[in-house]
Amino acid sequence: MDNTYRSVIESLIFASEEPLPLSTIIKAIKEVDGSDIQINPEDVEYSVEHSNRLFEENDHAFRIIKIANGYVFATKTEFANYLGYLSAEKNKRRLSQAALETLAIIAYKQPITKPEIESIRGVNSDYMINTLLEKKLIVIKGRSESIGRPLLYVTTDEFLKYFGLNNLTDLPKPREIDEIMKDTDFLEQKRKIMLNAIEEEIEKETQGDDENETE
Amino acid sequence: MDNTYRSVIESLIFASEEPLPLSTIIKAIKEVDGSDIQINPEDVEYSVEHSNRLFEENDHAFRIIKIANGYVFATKTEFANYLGYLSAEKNKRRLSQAALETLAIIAYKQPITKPEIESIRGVNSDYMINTLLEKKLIVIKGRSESIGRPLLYVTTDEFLKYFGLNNLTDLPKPREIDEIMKDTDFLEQKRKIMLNAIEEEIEKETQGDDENETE
Amino acid sequence: MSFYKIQLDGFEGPLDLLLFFIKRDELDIYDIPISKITGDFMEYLEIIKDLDLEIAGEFILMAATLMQIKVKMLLPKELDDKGEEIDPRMDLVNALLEYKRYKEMAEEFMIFENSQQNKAFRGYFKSDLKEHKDELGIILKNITIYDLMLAFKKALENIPKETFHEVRKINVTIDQQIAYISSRVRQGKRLRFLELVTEMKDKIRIIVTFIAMLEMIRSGMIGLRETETFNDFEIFGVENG
Repeated sequence: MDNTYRSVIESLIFASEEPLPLSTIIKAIKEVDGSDIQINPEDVEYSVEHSNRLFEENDHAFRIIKIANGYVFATKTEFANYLGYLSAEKNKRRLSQAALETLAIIAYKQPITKPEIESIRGVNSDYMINTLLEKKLIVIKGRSESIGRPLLYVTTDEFLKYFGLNNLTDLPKPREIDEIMKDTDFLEQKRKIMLNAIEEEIEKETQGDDENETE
Repeated sequence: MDNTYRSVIESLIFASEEPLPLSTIIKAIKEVDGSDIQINPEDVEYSVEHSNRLFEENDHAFRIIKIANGYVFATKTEFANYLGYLSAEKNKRRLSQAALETLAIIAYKQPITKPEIESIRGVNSDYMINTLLEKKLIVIKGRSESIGRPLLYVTTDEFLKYFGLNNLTDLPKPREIDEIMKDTDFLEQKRKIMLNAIEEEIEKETQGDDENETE
Repeated sequence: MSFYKIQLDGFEGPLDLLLFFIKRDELDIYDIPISKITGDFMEYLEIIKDLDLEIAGEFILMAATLMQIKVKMLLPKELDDKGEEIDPRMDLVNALLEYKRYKEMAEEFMIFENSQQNKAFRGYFKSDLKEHKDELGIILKNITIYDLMLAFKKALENIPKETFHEVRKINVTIDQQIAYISSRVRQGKRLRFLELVTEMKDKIRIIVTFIAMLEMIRSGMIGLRETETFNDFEIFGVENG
């Protein structure tokens, strides 16, 4: 195998979203450069070793390793404590869809009680409300006058700050939501049909011209 | 700064899924080695340059590039056709002409309202705005003070990442109107240049194949 | 033929269509022959209007603008502060240039997009960072107002069916509006276009009425006369039309 494939193999392992099997590497290369390219498993193994030798010699932070399903790039373990700083950030999970939904209802319907939230969502929302309270995205503000005098929830300044809003009136209104999200796929399709018709017409016209010229 | 930090910096950038801001690199190092460690932005920049030089010298498949205000590892463009095999359909997703047009207006005029966008494009732009919001290339940021207080739109870091820009000042300058007036064929020329570039690339590829064979 | 195919690739809206005419006929953008371009434009409007009213609306608006400019070109020119004549085409020219400017930048963006899509980022990270599920570590990462809006919209859509959205269907057809205009014209009074449309509340009704009017002009049922007001014109019936 030509040595030029070393960097091709590196690029494939680097970009793959899954551990990359040796067989896939060979398939990818043959797909692009033709099936008569001479490249066998030993070539790939040798090439990976070569890359690793260069990484070692030049004190780079990573290696290619082979795990169960194939090759992956991995940072050397000696940097684990530096990477811990990144892990901490990464481990903070995204607000779940359920929490987001609860937050959205509170944002648009505030002040709102738990029974009201639950009547919209159709499910018990204790956990979600607690999560949002903990994250200081919502806060309790008094009690409703309705039976049982349930607690009222409103969003916080923290909430506004996160979404870059000056105040609650800056939130998009349901009317504006509908406007942006209306079934525009349909509209767009019609636009395309129309533009195609224009194109055809122009082509027809041009063809007409040509015919006239040859007459 | 001690040269040993070069591989630490590499490890941080290599392990980060998002472009890593210079400030986070310094924070992570000080977190582990103490805040009295002498390391400044120039040190990090120099270190990244040094790594890139080594990647170049040893024909590795990737470089550290600066986009969306951070550092990230990325493959060199020449491997695109091999990588296409790994994610065939992912590579083909491009923005439509209309989406690019709308995005360009938002990028240069931000913060901008929907009525302003529509007055420049001359067409309803709900669908395009929705598409761009969905792709997180733009985001709603407050409201304009003009009549009706329409929502304001701005571009995101995802936008920078999508186009490989480090920050908004990297955007090419739009031409002045009187300049456009002078050569109405500008667009045509642009298109030709682009087509030529693509053709050249194809030729290069074909030649590349030939060279490999003769080597 | 393929030449035109390329030209129209990614063609968008009435401004784009005008730019196309300007380019095709090598017109001077600062001295657009407004009669000719209006004629060309109206031809295409004919194709469009059968296809879709909502989209045609944008083109009709442009047609109205073009006709307005055409009329103004025939009248004594207005003067600006310095006493110089105002070219009625000026606003349109500026709009075209402004649009063209961003269309160019869209091309630049495409080049960036192209080169960026030829690069790949690292795909597999599980080999580096340990993941522990930390319930308290929830953050609002990468969540935008759009996601919030979407969540709210979905929540409302999924409410056990108690609320209803009122959907109002606007029943208006070109034929109806033709009949309506005919009846108004037959009443014999001077009928002005603005007067006709100001009583209409929905944009779509105005657009349909406008198309109906164009249709009637084409088939010779009515004619148009200029009025003292620049933006308006008078509709009159044509005998035996």
